[in-house]
Amino acid sequence: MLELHDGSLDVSNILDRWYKQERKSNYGAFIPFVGTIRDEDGIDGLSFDVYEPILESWFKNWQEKAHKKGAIIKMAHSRGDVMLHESSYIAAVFSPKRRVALEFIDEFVEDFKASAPIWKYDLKNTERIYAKDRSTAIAGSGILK
Amino acid sequence: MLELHDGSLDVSNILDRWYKQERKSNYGAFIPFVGTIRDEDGIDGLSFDVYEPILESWFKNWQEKAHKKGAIIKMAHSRGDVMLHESSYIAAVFSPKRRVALEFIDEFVEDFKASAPIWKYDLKNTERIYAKDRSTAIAGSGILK
Amino acid sequence: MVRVEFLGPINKEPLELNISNLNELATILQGDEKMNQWLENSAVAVNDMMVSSRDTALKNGDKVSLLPPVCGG
Amino acid sequence: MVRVEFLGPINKEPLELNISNLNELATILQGDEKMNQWLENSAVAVNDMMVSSRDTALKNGDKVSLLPPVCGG
Repeated sequence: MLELHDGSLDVSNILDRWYKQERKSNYGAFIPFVGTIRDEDGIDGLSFDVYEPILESWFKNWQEKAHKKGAIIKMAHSRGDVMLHESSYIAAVFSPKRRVALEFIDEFVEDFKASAPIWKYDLKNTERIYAKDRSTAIAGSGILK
Repeated sequence: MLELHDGSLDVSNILDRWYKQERKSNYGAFIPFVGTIRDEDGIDGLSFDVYEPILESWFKNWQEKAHKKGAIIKMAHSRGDVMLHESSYIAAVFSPKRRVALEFIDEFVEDFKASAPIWKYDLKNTERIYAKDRSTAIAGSGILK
Repeated sequence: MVRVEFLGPINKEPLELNISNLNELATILQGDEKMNQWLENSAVAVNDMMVSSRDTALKNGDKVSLLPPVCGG
Repeated sequence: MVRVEFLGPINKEPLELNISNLNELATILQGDEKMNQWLENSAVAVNDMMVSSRDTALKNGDKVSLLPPVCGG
């Protein structure tokens, strides 16, 4: 399941909902990763652009990888502005055993950072500034150079 | 913070409470691990004995390791009986950056499994049977042999 | 016609071009000075599938997307 | 006197013994047939601190705990 929300995520509500969706599915391990906006570099918050068609196919590919290990993943992300100390990202793995869950959440979150078609902007004094220095070129970039 | 609860954990309540405790503490990553009782081997549930004095010193040692990386950990565990599809264990790491949190939750959960003074019993037809085959001798065991 | 979309921070209006492969698109975009900073670090999708070769053929109605460096989370 | 406690599944009443180190405790417990299965896989704590040597000295009022194999979570 992939959810996009306008603005910040209601973390407690999402974790509660996901846990209850799967609590009878016989998964022994549930590991969410929650990303929250840190107060740094004088920002007021962050803002996100999301390109849904490719995000969905990227996510579907990971869901298939999870299924092969008997696991499932869920993900929620914000669109638009998210202010300091609010959360913009939750990814979660459910699996029968802990090792698969611990390894999968790490691989998933890292590939999310490197590949998911989402762009981040710093919000500073009403400006929206592309976070170029913290962004990563997707593997295979530069073919039009 | 280390919490022991009689019977199963109220996962939604605990995650909500921990998230809200730390949401203004400027941690960018929050990773809980939730362990839930699986329906397997015909059990009705599991039961736990906990030896608190050594669990607390083991946990304090990990909390100090976490502090050195700018992170904190929280843990909740059940005492006594926990039935199928209920949860008995939550561990969580909060850290400024994701890599520390992803690595720490893995190390912490693995050492918890290998070292924390907690004993597990299968509940089967009103019997409480020590889960010997799934248990691990603590490092340094056998000095009285 | 092929529609070319510039995602995220590139901040450029879509183009409608009469091209038959990505080589022709590369030539056109290399002539746009504002695009220089993006060509070297952008990935390319055709009809929302990532592509890895500039020889990728294009046909009428295709959509090409340029994806600059990402940072979700 | 030294108090010896058997944790978790060992299911044995605590002992009060007049001993001055873990070697003496080992000798006593090795004579208890029911303890054989536990001695080889149990860890030992003195006053709730894990110890790694059988030469550990004991004094009046100390508490020794035997910790059999664990499985939390």
